[in-house]
Amino acid sequence: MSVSEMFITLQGVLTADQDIREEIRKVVQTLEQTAREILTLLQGVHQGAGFQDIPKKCLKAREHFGAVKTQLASLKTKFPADQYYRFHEHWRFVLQRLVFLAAFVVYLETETLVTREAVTEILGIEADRERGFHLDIEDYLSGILTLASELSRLAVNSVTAGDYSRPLRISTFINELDSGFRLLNLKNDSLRKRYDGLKYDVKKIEEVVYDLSIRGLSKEAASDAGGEK
Amino acid sequence: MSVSEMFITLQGVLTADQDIREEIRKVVQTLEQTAREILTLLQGVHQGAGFQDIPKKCLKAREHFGAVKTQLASLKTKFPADQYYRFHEHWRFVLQRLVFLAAFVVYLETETLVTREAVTEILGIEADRERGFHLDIEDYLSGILTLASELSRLAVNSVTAGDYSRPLRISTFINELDSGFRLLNLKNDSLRKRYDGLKYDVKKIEEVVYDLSIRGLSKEAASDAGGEK
Amino acid sequence: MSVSEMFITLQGVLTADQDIREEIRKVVQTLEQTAREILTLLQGVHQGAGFQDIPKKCLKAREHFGAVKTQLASLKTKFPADQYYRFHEHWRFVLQRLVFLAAFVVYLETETLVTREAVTEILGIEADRERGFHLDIEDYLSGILTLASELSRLAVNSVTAGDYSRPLRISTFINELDSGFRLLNLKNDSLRKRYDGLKYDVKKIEEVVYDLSIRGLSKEAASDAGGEK
Amino acid sequence: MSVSEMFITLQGVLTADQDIREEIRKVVQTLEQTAREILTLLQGVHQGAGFQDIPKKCLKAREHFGAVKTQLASLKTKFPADQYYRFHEHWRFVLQRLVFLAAFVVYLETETLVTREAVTEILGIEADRERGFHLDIEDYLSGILTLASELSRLAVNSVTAGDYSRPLRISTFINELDSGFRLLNLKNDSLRKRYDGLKYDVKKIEEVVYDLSIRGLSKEAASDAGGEK
Amino acid sequence: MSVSEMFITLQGVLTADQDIREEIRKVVQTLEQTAREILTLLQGVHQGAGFQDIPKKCLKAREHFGAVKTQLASLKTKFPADQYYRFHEHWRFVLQRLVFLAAFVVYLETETLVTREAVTEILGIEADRERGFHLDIEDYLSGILTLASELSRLAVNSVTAGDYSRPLRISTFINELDSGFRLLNLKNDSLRKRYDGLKYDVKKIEEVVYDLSIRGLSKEAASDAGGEK
Amino acid sequence: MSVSEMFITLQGVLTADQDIREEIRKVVQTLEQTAREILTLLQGVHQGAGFQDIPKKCLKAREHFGAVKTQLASLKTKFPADQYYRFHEHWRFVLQRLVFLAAFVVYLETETLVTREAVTEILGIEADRERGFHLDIEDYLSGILTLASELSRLAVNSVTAGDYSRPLRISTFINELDSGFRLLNLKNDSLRKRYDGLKYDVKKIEEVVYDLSIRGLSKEAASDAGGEK
Amino acid sequence: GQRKDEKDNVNSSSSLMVSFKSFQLELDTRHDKYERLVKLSRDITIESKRTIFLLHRITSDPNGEEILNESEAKLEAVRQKIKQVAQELIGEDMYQFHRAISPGLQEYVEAVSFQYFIKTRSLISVKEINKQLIFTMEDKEEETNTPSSNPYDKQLCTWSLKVTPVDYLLGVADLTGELMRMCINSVGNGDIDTPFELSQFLRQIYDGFSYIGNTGPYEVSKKLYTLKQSLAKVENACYTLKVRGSEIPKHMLADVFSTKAEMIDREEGLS
Amino acid sequence: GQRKDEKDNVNSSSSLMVSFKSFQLELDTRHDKYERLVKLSRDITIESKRTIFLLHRITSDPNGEEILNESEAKLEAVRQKIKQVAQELIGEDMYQFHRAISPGLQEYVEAVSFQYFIKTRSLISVKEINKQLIFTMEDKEEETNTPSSNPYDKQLCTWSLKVTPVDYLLGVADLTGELMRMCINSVGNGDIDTPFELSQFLRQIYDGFSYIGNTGPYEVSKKLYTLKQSLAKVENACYTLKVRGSEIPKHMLADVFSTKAEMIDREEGLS
Ligand SMILES: [Mn+2]
Ligand SMILES: [Mn+2]
Repeated sequence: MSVSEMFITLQGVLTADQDIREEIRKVVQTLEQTAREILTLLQGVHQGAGFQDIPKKCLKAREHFGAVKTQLASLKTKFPADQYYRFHEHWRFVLQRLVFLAAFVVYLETETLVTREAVTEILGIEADRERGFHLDIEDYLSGILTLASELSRLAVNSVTAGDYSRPLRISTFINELDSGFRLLNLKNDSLRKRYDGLKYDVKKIEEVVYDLSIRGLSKEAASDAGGEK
Repeated sequence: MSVSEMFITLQGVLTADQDIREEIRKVVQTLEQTAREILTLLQGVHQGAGFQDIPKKCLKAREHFGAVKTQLASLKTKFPADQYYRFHEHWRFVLQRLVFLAAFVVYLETETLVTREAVTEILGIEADRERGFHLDIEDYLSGILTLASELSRLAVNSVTAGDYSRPLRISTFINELDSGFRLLNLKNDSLRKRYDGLKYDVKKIEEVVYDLSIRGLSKEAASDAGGEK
Repeated sequence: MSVSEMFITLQGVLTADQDIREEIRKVVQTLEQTAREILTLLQGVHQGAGFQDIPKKCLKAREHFGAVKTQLASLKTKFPADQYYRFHEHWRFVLQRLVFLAAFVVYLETETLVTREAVTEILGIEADRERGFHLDIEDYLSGILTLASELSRLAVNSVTAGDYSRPLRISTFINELDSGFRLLNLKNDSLRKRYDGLKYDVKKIEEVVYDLSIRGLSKEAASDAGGEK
Repeated sequence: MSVSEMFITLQGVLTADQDIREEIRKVVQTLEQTAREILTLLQGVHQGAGFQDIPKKCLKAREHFGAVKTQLASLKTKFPADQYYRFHEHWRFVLQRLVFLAAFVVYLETETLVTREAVTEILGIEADRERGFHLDIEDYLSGILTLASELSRLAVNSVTAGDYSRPLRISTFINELDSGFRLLNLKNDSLRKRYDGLKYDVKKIEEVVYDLSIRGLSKEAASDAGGEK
Repeated sequence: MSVSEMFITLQGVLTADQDIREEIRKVVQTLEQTAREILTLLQGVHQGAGFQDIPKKCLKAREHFGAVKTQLASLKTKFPADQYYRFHEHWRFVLQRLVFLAAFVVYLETETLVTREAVTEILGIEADRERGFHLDIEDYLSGILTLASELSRLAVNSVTAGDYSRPLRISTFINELDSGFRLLNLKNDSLRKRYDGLKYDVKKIEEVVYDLSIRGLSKEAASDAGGEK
Repeated sequence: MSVSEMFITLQGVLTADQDIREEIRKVVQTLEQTAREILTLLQGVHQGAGFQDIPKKCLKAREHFGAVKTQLASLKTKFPADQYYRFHEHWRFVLQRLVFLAAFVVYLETETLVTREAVTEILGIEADRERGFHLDIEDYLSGILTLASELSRLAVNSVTAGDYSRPLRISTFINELDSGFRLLNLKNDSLRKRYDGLKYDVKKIEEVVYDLSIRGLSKEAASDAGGEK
Repeated sequence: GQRKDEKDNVNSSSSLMVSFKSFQLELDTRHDKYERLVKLSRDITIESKRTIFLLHRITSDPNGEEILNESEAKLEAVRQKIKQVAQELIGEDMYQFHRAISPGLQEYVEAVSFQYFIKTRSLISVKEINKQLIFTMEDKEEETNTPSSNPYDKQLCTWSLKVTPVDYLLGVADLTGELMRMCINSVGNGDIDTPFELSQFLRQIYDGFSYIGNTGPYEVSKKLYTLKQSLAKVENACYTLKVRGSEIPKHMLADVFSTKAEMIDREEGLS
Repeated sequence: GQRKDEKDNVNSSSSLMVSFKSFQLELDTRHDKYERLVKLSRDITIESKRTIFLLHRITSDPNGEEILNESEAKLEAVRQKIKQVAQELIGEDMYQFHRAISPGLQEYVEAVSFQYFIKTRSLISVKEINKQLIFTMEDKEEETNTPSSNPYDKQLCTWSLKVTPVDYLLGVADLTGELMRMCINSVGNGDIDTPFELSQFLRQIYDGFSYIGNTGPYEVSKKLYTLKQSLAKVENACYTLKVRGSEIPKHMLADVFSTKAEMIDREEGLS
C-alpha cells in the first residue's frame, strides 16, 4: 500500500469520526434547548405566585422529560456503545444539567433525593455502564450539587412568599446531603470544587432557619406543617 | 435506601475508579522507562560513528519492544475493555512516543513508512478498535509527525557524517509524508498544530538537499548510492 | 567520573526523593480519611438533637485522635527529620484541618482556646521545631481561624436549638481571639487573607447577640446560664 | 496563659521568622548583584574580540567567586541549618544562576562538565545535605541546562569570530550532556520543561556543525585543532 | 557616553529608587503598627463595658496620633516632594486606615464627619497637594467608607449594650454620608467597590432602627437622648 | 411587549445568527477542501520533475478556480450583503489561502504580482466593498506574503532541480514586493507578524543568489534564461 | 556596503509601487477612522456612566423629576456623540468597526435602559433604543462643511446607528447590577415597595437570560454568573424585609414608620 | 413608599453636602484630565509607530536623507502632542497621571532612539531625549487663549516633560526589536556591514539589560526574554553571513557582487 493510499484510508476514519461528532453536537443542541425550557419552567417556583403551582409545574416538566428521553434515545444511536467516554465531553454538561432538573422535580414532588437509578429512568438511560448509555457517577453528583444551591435559593424565596415551613424541611434535606457527600473521598478537581460550594448552601439555609426560629416563626411553621401533612 | 447508604455505595464506585487509575499510572511509568531506553539507543544514529551500526541498533531496539509488548499486555488488563477512552489520557503520551520509536526503527531498517497495522503488531496491541486495546488514529499520526522531525535532524547529521545520499532519500520520503498529510482534513487542535510543524521539516530537508546540490555533492551522492545499493 | 556515571548517581538521588514523596502521600491519604471521620462526628453538634450529646461526641473524637497520632508517628518516619520543610506542602493542608478539629473538640469541652502545645500533644507531635516533627506556627493559626468560622455557625445553630446563652459565650471567645490576632503582624499572604475572614465571623456573632438582645432573649440566657453553670 | 499572652508569644515567633527572611533577602540581593557582574563579564566572550581573552575573563570571574563564597558563607549564618528548605525559595533562583556561571567558567577553562562537588567547592558550600548549606540537585541540574543554552549561542558566535573548531567540541560536549539527562526520570515540572529546551540546543549546534562540514570548514577546523592542542 | 556607562547610570537610578522604597516601607511598617494599636484601642467601644469609656479611649487615641504625626513627618523626608504619586501605593493603604481611625475618633467625640482638612491636621500632613505631603481625595473617601461600616457595627452593638439612642443618631449620620457619596462619579475601581458596600451599611442600620421602632424602643431612646445630651 | 416575549425575540435573532454561521461554515469547508486540492497540485512544482509541467499545472489549477467561484458565489448568498464584516472571521483564513493560490498561479504563469482586482476576478468576487462580497485589503496582503514565502522555497528547489535562472528572477520580484510592503503602516496584528516573516524570505533568496554568483552559476543562468525565453 | 546601490533599481513608479501607495492610503484611512471611533466610544462610556450615577441619586433625592430631566439632557448629549459615530459609519459596514464602538454602545444601553426602568418600571426594547438613534441633518453648518465628499447628503437626510442584539444583551446584563444597587439603596432608604418590584423585574431578566443560556456568544454567557449574584442579593433583601416585617402585624406598619420618622426628626432637632 | 419622604431632610446645603459637591468637581476634573491624557497618549503611540515604519524604508530607499527629514518632521509633530501633555501636567505631579501617558512615551522613546541610531549608530541617552521635551510658549494664539487660568504663563515661559528612566528602558527594549528587523532587512538587501554593526550594538544593549537584571521593575525584566531572542536572530544572521562568506576568499567578494549586480540588470532587461 502506497503512502497516499494509506492516508486516504486514514482520512476515511477521521471523516467518520468527525461525522459522529457533528451528529452528536446536533442532538446535544436540542437537548440543551429542552433543558433550558424545563429550567425556565421550574424557575417559576421562585416567584411569589409560583408556590401554589408547584404540582402543575412538575407535571409540565415531566412532559418535557418525555422529549428528553426521545432526544437521549436518539443520542445513543449516534456512536458505538463502547465509545461512550470518547465522546463524553460533548454531552457531559447537558447531562449534569438534566440530572439537576430531574432531581429538582423529584424534590418538589416528594421532597426526597432522587437516586441515580431514578434519574436514569426519568432520562430513559441506563443505570449500569455495562448495559449501554449510562449516567457517569460524577455527572450525577454534580447535578445533585446544583440542586443544593437551588434549594438554598428556594428556602429564601419561600420565606418571602410567606411559607415558613419549607425552609425547615429544606434544611433537614441539605444536612443529609452534606453528610452524604462527606462520606465521599473526592479526587476529581472540578467536583471537589463544586462540593466546597455546598457548605455555603448549608450555612445559608441554617441562617434562614435561624431567622425564622428567633422570631418564633418556625414554631408557627411547625404547627402549620403539622396541619398540612 | 437512605441517603447515607446511597453515598456509601457511590463511594465504592469512586474508590474502584481511583484504584484503576493508580494501577494504570504504575504500568505507564514502566512503559515510559522502556521508551526512554529505546530512545537513548536510537539517538546513537545521529553520532558520526553511529551510522555504521544502524542495523545493530535496530535489532537491539526490537528486543526492547518485547518488553513494551509485555507492559502493554499488562496495561490492558487494568481496566474494562470498553472504557479505553475513559482512561485514554493516561497512556496517550507514551503511546505516541512508542509509535514514533517503532516508526523510526522501521524507517532505519527499510526506509518505508510503518503502517498502523505494523505498529500495532510491534506493540502487541490491536489495529482494530472493536478487537480490544487499540491504537487511536490520532496517536498514530502524532507519532509519525515526530518521526518527520527526527528525520530532518538525521538529514543534517548524515551530511556531517559524510553520507550525502541519505538526505536525498529522506527528502523523497518526507515529501510523500507531506502529501499524505495534505489528504487529511484535520480538525483536532493539537494534531493540527503538530502538523503545521511538518512544513518546517520539509523546508529544512529541502535546504540540505539544496546545499548538496549547489556544491555538486548530490551527484556524487547519486553515483555512490548507485554503487551501494 | 564520566558524564554518564555522574548522571546515574544523580538519578539515584532523584529516585530516592520520589520514593519518599510517594510514601508521604500514602500516609497523608489515611490522615485525610481519619480527619474526615472526625469532622463528620463533630458536625453533629450543629443539629438540633446534637446539643445534648456534645460530651459524648468529644469523647469519640478523642478516640479518633489516637488513630491520628499513630498515623502522624508513621509520617515522621518517612523522611529525614531535618527535611521537614522540604516536604511540608504534602501534609500542610491536612495538618491545618487536624488543628481545627482538635481546637474544636477542646472548645466544646472547655470553651477555651487550645494552645499550640496542647494541640501538639493531642496530635502526638512536637511543639518545638528542634525536637522533631512539629507544628508550624502558621498552620496552627490557620486551624484556629477555621475554628472561628465554625463557631460563628455554631452560634447561629445554638439559637435555632433554643440555646440562647451559648452565642453570648462564643461572642466573648471570638472577641478575645480577634484581639489576639490583631497583635500579630501577619505578612504571609494566605494566612492574612484567611484572617480577613475573621472579621465577618465576629460581625455575624455580634448580630446574633444583637438579635437575642433586642428580643430580650439574652437576659433569659444570662439567667439560664447562671443556673446552668 | 491568657489568649492575649499566647498571641504575644506567637507574634514573637512570627517576628523572628520575618527577621530571618529580611536578612536572607539582603544577602541574596548582594549575591544577585555579584552574579550579574560575573554574567556581564562572561558575556564578553560572545564579542568577536572576546575570544582571545577567555583565560583572562575566567581569572577575573574566579576572583568574583571569592566574593560569592563570602556572601554564601554569610547567608548560611542567617537561619538554623535544618531549615534550609523552609527558606529555599529565597535563594533558589540565584543559586541556579551561580551554578550556571561556575559551570560556564569551568567549561571555558577545561571544556568539561563541572561536577556537583566541584561547583559546591567553587561556591564554598557543601556537596552533602547532611553537612550543611548544600546545593539541591535540581538547582544543580537547572544551572547545567542554562549552560547548554549558553554554549549553543557560543557555537554560533565562535563561527562568526572565525573559530571553526570550537563548535565541533561544543557539539560533542552537548551530546554527552543530552545522553546524561536522558538517564534521568524527571518528575519535577519546571526542570522537565527546561530540559525540553535542551533538544533545541542540541539541534542548533548540529546545524552549526553541518554548516561547517558541508563547506569543508570542519576539516580545516580539525587540522587547526590538531595543531593547537 | 558609552552604552555600558549609560546602563550603569540607569542602574544607579534604579537602585536609588529601590533604596527610597525600602526606606518608605520601613516607616510604613511602623505606621501600620501604630494604626493597629489605635484600632485595638477603639475596638473596645464595641464591647458592652466599652461604651462608658468612649471619651477616655478617644483621648488615648489622640495621644497615639502624636506618634502618627512624627512617623508621617519622617515619611515625607524619604522621597522628593514632587513625586508623591510615584510612591503612593506604598502608603496608600495605611493612610486610608489612619483616615478611618481619625474619622472614628472624631465621630465618637462629636458625632460629626471629620473634614478632609481636619484629618490632615490630625495626621500632620497637608490638605493641599501643592503644599507637600497631602491626603489624596480618594484615600480620604475610602477611609470615610470604612467609618460607615464600623458605625453600622457600632449601631448593632449599641443595642446589645442597651443604648437605643445611638443607632438613631448613627442612622441620620450615615444617611447624610450616603447622600454625599451619591454625588460622586466614581470609576470602576476599588473606591467604587467600597462605595457599593456603603449601601449595605445603610441597609443594616435601617434594619436596626426598624427593630427599635416596632418595639417602641426608639421612643424610649429619644427621651433618654434628650436627657443625656 | 413583556420581558419574556422580548427575550424570546432575541433568542430568535441569536438562533438565526447561528444558523447563518452554520451555513457559512459548511461552504467554507468545501472551499477549504478545494483549496487543499489546488495546493497539492501546485506543490508539485517543488519536486524535481515538476518544473517542466508548470504550465500544465497552472491550467489545471485554473479549472479548480472554477469550483472556487461557484463556492464563493454560494457563500455570498448565505448572509445579508451589508454584514460582510460580521462574519468575516469565518472565511478570512480560507480567503487568504485562495489569494495565495491565485497569486501563485499567476506568478508561475507570468512572473508578475497579481493585482487585487485580478484576484477578485479569479475568485469571482468584487474588488470594491460597496459592490458586494469583496476581498479585504489585509486578506489580499496576507495572501501575497504567503506567496513570498513559497517563492523563497521555490528558489531553493529550483537550484536543486538545476534551474539557476529562476532564483534571480524571484529575487528581483521579492525585492520589489518588499519595497511595496515597506510603504505600509501596519498595526501590531497578525499581518504585521506575517510581514516580519517577509524579511526572512528576502534574506533566504539573497543567500541563494549569492551562492549562485560566487560559483559563477548566475552567469550560466543568465545566458540560459536568455535562450529559454 | 557596496551592494546597497543595486537595490535602488526598485522603481518607485512601478505599477506595484503605485498600488502599494494606494494600499498605504487605504490602510491609514481605515486605522485613523478606527482610532477616532475608539475615542468617541470612550466618551460615550464615560458620559453614560455619569448618567447612571446621576440616576442613582433619585432614590435619595426629593427632586426626582429634575434628575430625570437632567439625565435626559445627558443622554441627549451622549446621542450627539453616537451621531458622530453614525456619521463616521455612513457608507461603511459597521461591523468592520464594531470592536471600536461596542463598549460605548453597551454602556449607553445600560444608561438608557436604567432611565427607562425608572420612568416606566419596564424593560426598554432594542427597537425603542434604536428609534432614538436615527439622526437627521438639522445642523446646516455641518452640511455646508462637507458638501461634496459625502454622497448621502442630498439623497438621505437621515442616517442611523443600530445597536446590535448582542450589545443590547450585554448592556442589559450590566443594567441588572445597577438595579441591584438601586434595590439595596431603596431598602436603606426605608422604601419597602421598590425592592419587591425590582426582584420581580430582575427575576424576569434572569429567566430571560437563562432561556437564552449558552446559545448566545460567550460574552453573554459569561455575564450569567454576575447576574445570578445580583438576583441573589435582591432576593435576600426582599427576604430580610419580609422576615423583619413578620414581627409586627401588617396594619401597624404605617404607624410604626410615622413614629420612627417623628423620632428621627426630634433626634435631629436635638443634635 | 411612605418612608421615602422622611429621607428628604438630608439638607442639600449642609456643610457635608457642600464638601461632597466640591469632591465631585475635583474627581470629575481629575478623571477628565486623565481621559484627555489617554487620548493624547494614543495619538503619540500611533504617530511614533508610523515614524518607525517610515524609518525602516531607509534600508531599501536611495533617498535616505529625505526619509530622515520626513521622520524628523513626524517626530516634531509627536513632540507637539507631548507638548500638549506637558501643558496638561503643568503644576501637577506627573506620576499621578503616569499610567495614562506611559504607553505613548515609551513608543516615542522607541521612535526617537531608532532615528538617532540610524543617524549616529549610537544610543540616545534619556537626557538627550528629555532635552527635546522642553517647550517654550511661542505660539501667541495659545497664550491668548488661556491667559488667566494658567499661573505659569507669565512667570515661566518654558515647561517640560521628563521621560522616566523606566519608560526610557522599556522604549529601548522595544527598540531592539526594530533593530533586529533592520538587521534582517539589511542582510536581505545585501548589506553586509550593517548586520555586524547591529549585532555589536544589540549585544551592548543586551549586556546592559542583563547588568540591570531584575533590579528594575517587573515590566523591564519581562522584556529580557524578547530582547534575548532578538539578539539571537541578529547573531544568527551574522553567523550566516560569515559562513557563506567563508566559501570565497575575501578579496574576491567585490568582484562577485559586481558580477551579480550585472546579472540582475541583464535579467531585468530581458523580462
Ligand atoms: Mn454598570
Ligand atoms: Mn516596536
